[in-house]
Amino acid sequence: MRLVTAIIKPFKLDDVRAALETVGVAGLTVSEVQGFGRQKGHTEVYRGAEYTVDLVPKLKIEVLVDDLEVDDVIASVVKAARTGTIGDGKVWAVAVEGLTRVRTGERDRDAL
Amino acid sequence: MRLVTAIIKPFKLDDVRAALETVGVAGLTVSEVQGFGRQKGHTEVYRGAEYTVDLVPKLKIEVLVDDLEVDDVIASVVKAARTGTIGDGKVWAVAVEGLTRVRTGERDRDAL
Amino acid sequence: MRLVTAIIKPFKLDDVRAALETVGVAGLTVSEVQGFGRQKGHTEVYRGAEYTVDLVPKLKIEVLVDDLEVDDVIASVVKAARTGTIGDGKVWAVAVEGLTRVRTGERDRDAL
Amino acid sequence: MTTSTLAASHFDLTKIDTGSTAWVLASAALVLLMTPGLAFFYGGMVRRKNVLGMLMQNYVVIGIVSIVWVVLSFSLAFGAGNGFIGDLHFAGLQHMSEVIPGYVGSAAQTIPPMVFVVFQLMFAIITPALITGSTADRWRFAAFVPFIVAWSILVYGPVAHWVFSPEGWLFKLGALDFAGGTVVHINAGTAGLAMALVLGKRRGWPKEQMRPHNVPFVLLGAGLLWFGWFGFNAGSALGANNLAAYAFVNTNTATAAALLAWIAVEKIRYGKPTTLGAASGAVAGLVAITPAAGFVSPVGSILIGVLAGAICAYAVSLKSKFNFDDSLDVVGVHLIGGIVGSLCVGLLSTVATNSAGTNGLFYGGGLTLLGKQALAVVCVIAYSFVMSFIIAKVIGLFVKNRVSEQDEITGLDLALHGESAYEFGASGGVPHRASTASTSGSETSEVAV
Amino acid sequence: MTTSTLAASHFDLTKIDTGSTAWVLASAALVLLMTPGLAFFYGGMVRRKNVLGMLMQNYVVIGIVSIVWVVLSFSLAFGAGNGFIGDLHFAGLQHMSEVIPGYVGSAAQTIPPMVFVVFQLMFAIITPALITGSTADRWRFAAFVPFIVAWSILVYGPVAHWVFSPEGWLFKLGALDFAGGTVVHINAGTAGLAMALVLGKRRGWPKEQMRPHNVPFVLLGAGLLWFGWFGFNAGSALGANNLAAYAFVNTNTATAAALLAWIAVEKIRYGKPTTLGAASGAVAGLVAITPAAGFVSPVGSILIGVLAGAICAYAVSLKSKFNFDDSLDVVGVHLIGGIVGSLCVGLLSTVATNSAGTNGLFYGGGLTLLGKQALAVVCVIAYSFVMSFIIAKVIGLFVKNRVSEQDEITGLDLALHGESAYEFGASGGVPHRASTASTSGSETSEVAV
Amino acid sequence: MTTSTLAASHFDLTKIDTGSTAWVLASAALVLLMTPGLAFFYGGMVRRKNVLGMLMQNYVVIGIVSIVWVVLSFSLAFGAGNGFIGDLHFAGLQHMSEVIPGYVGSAAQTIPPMVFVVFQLMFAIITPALITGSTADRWRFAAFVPFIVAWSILVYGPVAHWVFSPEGWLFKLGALDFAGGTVVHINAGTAGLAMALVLGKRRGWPKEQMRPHNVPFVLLGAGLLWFGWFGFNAGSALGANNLAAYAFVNTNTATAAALLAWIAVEKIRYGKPTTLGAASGAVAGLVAITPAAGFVSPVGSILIGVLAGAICAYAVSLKSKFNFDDSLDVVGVHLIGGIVGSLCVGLLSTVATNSAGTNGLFYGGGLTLLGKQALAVVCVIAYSFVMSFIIAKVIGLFVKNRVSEQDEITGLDLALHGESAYEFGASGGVPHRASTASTSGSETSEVAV
Ligand SMILES: Nc1ncnc2c1ncn2[C@@H]1O[C@H](COP(=O)(O)OP(=O)(O)O)[C@@H](O)[C@H]1O
Ligand SMILES: Nc1ncnc2c1ncn2[C@@H]1O[C@H](COP(=O)(O)OP(=O)(O)O)[C@@H](O)[C@H]1O
Ligand SMILES: Nc1ncnc2c1ncn2[C@@H]1O[C@H](COP(=O)(O)OP(=O)(O)O)[C@@H](O)[C@H]1O
Repeated sequence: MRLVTAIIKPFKLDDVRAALETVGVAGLTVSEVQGFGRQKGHTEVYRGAEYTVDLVPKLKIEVLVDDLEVDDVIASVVKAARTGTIGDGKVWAVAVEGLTRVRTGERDRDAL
Repeated sequence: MRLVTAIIKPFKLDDVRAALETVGVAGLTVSEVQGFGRQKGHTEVYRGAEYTVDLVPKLKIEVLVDDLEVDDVIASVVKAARTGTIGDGKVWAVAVEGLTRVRTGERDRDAL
Repeated sequence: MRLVTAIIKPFKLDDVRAALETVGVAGLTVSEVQGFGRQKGHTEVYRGAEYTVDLVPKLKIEVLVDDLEVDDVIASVVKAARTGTIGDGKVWAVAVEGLTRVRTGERDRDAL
Repeated sequence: MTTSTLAASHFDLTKIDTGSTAWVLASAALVLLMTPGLAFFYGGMVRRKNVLGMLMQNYVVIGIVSIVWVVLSFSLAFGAGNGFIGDLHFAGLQHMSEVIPGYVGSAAQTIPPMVFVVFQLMFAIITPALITGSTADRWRFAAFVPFIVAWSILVYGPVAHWVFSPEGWLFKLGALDFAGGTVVHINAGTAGLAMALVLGKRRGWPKEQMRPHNVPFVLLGAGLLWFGWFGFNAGSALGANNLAAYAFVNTNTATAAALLAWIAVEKIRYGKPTTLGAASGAVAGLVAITPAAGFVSPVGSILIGVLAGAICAYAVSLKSKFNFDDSLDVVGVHLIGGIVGSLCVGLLSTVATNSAGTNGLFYGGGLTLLGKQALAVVCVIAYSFVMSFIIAKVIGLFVKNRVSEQDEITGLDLALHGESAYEFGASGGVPHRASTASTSGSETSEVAV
Repeated sequence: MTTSTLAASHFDLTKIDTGSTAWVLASAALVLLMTPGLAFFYGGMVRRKNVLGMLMQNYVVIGIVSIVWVVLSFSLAFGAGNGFIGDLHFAGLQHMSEVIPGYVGSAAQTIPPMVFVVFQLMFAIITPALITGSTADRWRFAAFVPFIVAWSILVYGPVAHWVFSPEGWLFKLGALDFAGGTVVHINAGTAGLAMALVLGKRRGWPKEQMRPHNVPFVLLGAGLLWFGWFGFNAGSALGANNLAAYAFVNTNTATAAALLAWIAVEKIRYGKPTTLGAASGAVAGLVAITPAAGFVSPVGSILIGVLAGAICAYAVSLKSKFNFDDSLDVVGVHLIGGIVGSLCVGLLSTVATNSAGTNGLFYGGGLTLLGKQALAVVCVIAYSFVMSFIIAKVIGLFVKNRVSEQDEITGLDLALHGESAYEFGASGGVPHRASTASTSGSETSEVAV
Repeated sequence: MTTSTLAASHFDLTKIDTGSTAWVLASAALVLLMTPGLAFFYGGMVRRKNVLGMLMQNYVVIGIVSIVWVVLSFSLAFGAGNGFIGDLHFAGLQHMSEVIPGYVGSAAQTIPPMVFVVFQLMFAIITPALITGSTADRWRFAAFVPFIVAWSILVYGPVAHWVFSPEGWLFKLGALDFAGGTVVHINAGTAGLAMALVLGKRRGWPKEQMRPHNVPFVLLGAGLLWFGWFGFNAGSALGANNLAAYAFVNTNTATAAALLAWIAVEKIRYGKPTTLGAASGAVAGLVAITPAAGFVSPVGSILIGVLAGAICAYAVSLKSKFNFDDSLDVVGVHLIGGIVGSLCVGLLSTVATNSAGTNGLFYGGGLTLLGKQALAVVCVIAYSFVMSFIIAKVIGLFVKNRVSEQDEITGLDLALHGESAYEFGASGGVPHRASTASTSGSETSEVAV
């Protein structure tokens, strides 16, 4: 099994979810993160005091998939999350062992 | 070393922590995530406008463990987190290298 | 490629970021987590009712790096995040496949 | 002259005092604001998932009682009737051109009867609203609504008649309650106790400590309550006069003393004074001075404040000892604080402040007044407890009083009202797909690209 | 005697009634508070990224109108002039020692003219502030500011003159508007409709449902509005008298009835009464009773409240049907509610409440009054819509009325004002490096080590 | 007649004006609300971890000063005594049936002395509360409490006597301060400066920019301050009369002008007008008009507002230049704004507004008044700075004035009060195990399963 992780722009969540459904992914887990990279942050001013926020809000999407599906999943996420502007994010996969569904104890593929 | 990750129902946190203590796990890291899967979300209505929230609040628990303990840990988490209803979540493990305790620089097992 | 993950004390973020820049790391992803371990939490009292918070706020930093840089990165994070007091946190690495930059589709090293 | 002739006598509007009218109108507005204030005082203390449930109950109380009052309960409270309950002469606010029974001679009102109606209405509103603190997080809305209707008619109306109306038996007896120590606070505190027992404990209490989700809201509510309470107490002088001034000063002084006393107790018991404690102490002081504001001296009000603050700071621990879930301490603050204040009137009342009053024990009045105060306290507690209990049980025959376990876990906001209070997240929240949402990101953007 | 001689007649300050002066001063303060209340009522309903934009617009309206009023628009509204607009006699608040034109004989004011100026100012402030609800999340601040200036002068001033000034043509015609059903609510509601059309829909609406980010703020705002509205309506009696008392009672009763009616409709339509619905119903009731508060009986006010609550609860769905983005339902609540109230005056007005009024249809007054009310409604809608539209279009020639798509995605707070409303995160927020920050952790600590 | 005989003369309660009494009572309530308003104005500006510490200080100030005032400092401020300090004649509010010294002849009060006591109390409360802005996030509570007690007695009492009491030397000299430009704002602003120096900079300032954690709270506070300030300034007329009306209008006008001026400066300097700037400008205007409200014309008040808004918008940058951590700009807004207003009285005061006043420079009064105003400003600054500094240093001998570095990192809420302000998280928060919690999930559920 593989865990595909994607860092995306928050407003792209629905597109990515839709794309994943089309490649048959049943579930995913989302978390709010903040990213630092090429994309600039912004500046705020409070009573004349400048305040630079260089971390940019992003969403992290984690998807457990069968090894065979990894490439499709990565490809579809990349496609769906792309805006072509700096800060679109990254996608990668990690090898996973012993995946278990808590409710049933099913393992691996059956746990999806 | 392995990193065991579990997605669970938030109110199960204490049960899981207790279970982990019994199998000798000293520490863990928790983050708030939102999950999408078989479990339904809910609907809200504001001045007649329907609003569907299909992401469900979950907690993600990460536990660094020695390779030998992986199975026990997964098993105990599964047991503790189970309610038997849809949405109980997933547990899996990933291989970890170079684990270091920041405070002391101790590595691997000693870093736990 | 490797994904280096660090759990650190929140106020150490800037130090760690600065340290990573010196070893040429271009980007990173931060998330707010809560940790449980040797470090004690705190107690609050509301109208006489004691309330123990044993989870401690931490930040999780994730950095994608080239395999060759893993040790340097871990070392510099450990150095920068250290206060020498309990609760400084952990650092570890995980093997990553198929890293892709969403914007361009570049893979692996080029995706950084 | 007989009640009936009184009730019949025409009120001469040309004789009204516009200054007093202005002050009581302003006071009525101030007291109205207390209920939203209370909603935030309570709402900040509950868990995040129940804050709207709490706000809803309080705002709906304003809605319900405002209607019940003009239609029926004002007349029950201030109509002539007998010593126990008023008649229906003023039902639907008919005959408002007449003098309100008993306000004659030196007690004659200098404000239009309609001003008195609306000022008293605000008391009728906040009293049942106070109950919502002891029942937090578990009262079914469908049972709450009929309870408030019934309670306003069957409990508030009669008790207000006994104590506030010159026709009431406790009033005639000479028990003193300047602004509602018995009618409002003891009455609501007792009903809160009854309802806490009827509903049972919150799921998880006391093992699971339920921390206030928004302490600043608690302080905001306390601030609005303090502000509004000047209308409550000083407005009860029913005029812009020296008595109102004393009531105003006493209200503020007792509140301040209680705030300091409560945090002093915390400092001693737990090592740290808390913000929640300061807010709680202030409210305890406001409660205790309510029956006394227009009868005691400023120095007396300091004493009442210190007693109320210190005693209530300890009283909030009773629920753990006796194991009943008075969730937000309506008993500890309003019932106990109301008793402290009502009895202190028996000790500290002085004609130097209010010539229409009586001297208490410390002013050479002997034990008579104290005895009457005690009697009033006991009677109101007994009546309120029994009636509240019966009303809830009767309603329980038709609808469940308590929410389902599932709804309690989910939280009242979502389970009963289909809403969630806040959309907060580290990055402004994960954008949710709307029921009708397209899958075009551009239409669901929540955060800057 | 002619207007001019009136305008010239000296106001005798020795004849003022201090009680009435006290009440109207207090009322002016209460009405001022309504605009911050409105800011929170609206601010809680928008998305988190736009809350400051909403608060900013409302507070800036207070700033702008306060200046415009004393400099110019008070005189346009209450100067003698002709039936359609006042003159510049009082511009810059000159000649304030004179009687305000038309307030003579039985209508003579018993408060200093300056008190009337500031009381009326508060109405001039909240009216354009109400518009900001329909235009939420997309009105460019640089276009908003000139719009408010122009609208206060060209729309509010004249309409207030028509209806409120004894010199105004609708006033002289006999159309009744006690506290601003047409001048304030229909006027603002119509302008809100015009602006919603000029600006177009929020990006994503209606596909993306935009959930209130802070419902407790909505309730806080509603509470402050309810409180302040007593000044608005009861203060409009311009005295501390029985009429003020009736206006006060009617205001509260109608509001309560509307709150209950709205959540009843929700219960029926959606199965759950909501907190937002309770707040919305209360405001709908306040709106509808505004023109009627000093003309109807308490029973009549219940009727108006029920109608307003129920009708507006349905009216907020109109925007989806007709597909215009009246974001926070200014049309559904203020325009519709204002119409309901203004027409109900024609039905329920009774001289028993206000001898200076006229009997409506249900009190034997026939259709005359109803006709005048309808005429006033139509004229104000027509004038306000056309003028608002023109003003916005003219401004549009110089600056864009709507923010850029990018700014709308980013949110007004950051895009227009360079601020973010909250610093909230699970662990108190990720500490941000300040522009001038050193890299020493000890200097950027945000959370306990 | 001599002061003593004055002090001895009986106040005839039958001669009170009920309208004026109503207005000053209402004003006292309004001014009380200002301190909670200030608590939120400040509390929203601090970091999340310190909000309760800020609220606590402000609410505790209400508690402390309310007691100190009735026991001692009212008498020091308004007792006859000499030109520098009052006597103890009124300590514990004895002799309140007497005329308050100096209020005789045309200055005779028409309200009960007790009303004056409580109205003035509210000023004594907010003044030290203002200091908490400059000392945010680092003042130890154990040192704060004694400081407030001492400061109320040793600084506020005397300065109020000099300026407000007809027996005070500055009053007799003819320096004009309608509602507290010197007594309240310059006094508090200077003390704030002294305390900022005594305590030193917040850890990390200025390298680490500390962003307001809840800007809506800042706006809420500003709204409550604006509302309450009508009582502050218009109430200072001590009557419901034309002077009160002018003070009311001037207060609102200056505030509006200052709001606009501040955001205009921001627009010019930074390109964007901010919500925080709008709130800050409003407060700057309220501060500056305070000494002038009852002496200038509405046009004059616009001028004062524009000056105050623009000057203070620049003044808040002083702290960076001179490198002192006046955390929330008490110096920049209250000290500077107070000076602007007090000196403007010397320029713009006109007997046309207040016959009891004096003409300023622009009204042909020459430089005399301006000189007196300047003298008052200088004396209050000097006295307040020196005394505040000494008091803090003396307290420092017994307890540390500043929290430990660890406590500062942790935040005042947790470190000093053992509380945290909010329980917010993306998913409603990670459920915490209570000290007594069982391990049964069912008892620690926080979120729906
Ligand atoms: N080396 C890295 N390790 C982990 N996350 C990274 C790394 N580089 C970038 N990211 C994440 O990807 C996001 C986008 O990266 P950025 O460099 O801004 O734009 P792009 O992906 O278009 O090159 C960042 O905000 C951060 O969350
Ligand atoms: N393929 C997946 N990848 C990542 N997380 C998943 C995946 N499927 C489910 N999850 C996580 O597990 C949670 C529970 O899954 P769900 O399908 O709702 O119930 P169950 O685990 O009982 O089948 C989801 O809310 C989500 O957080
Ligand atoms: N076994 C573990 N698995 C995952 N995270 C851990 C583990 N042990 C500790 N942590 C994380 O590291 C943080 C610091 O650990 P702690 O034991 O408190 O101090 P130290 O790292 O100095 O030993 C914890 O708060 C938690 O977030």
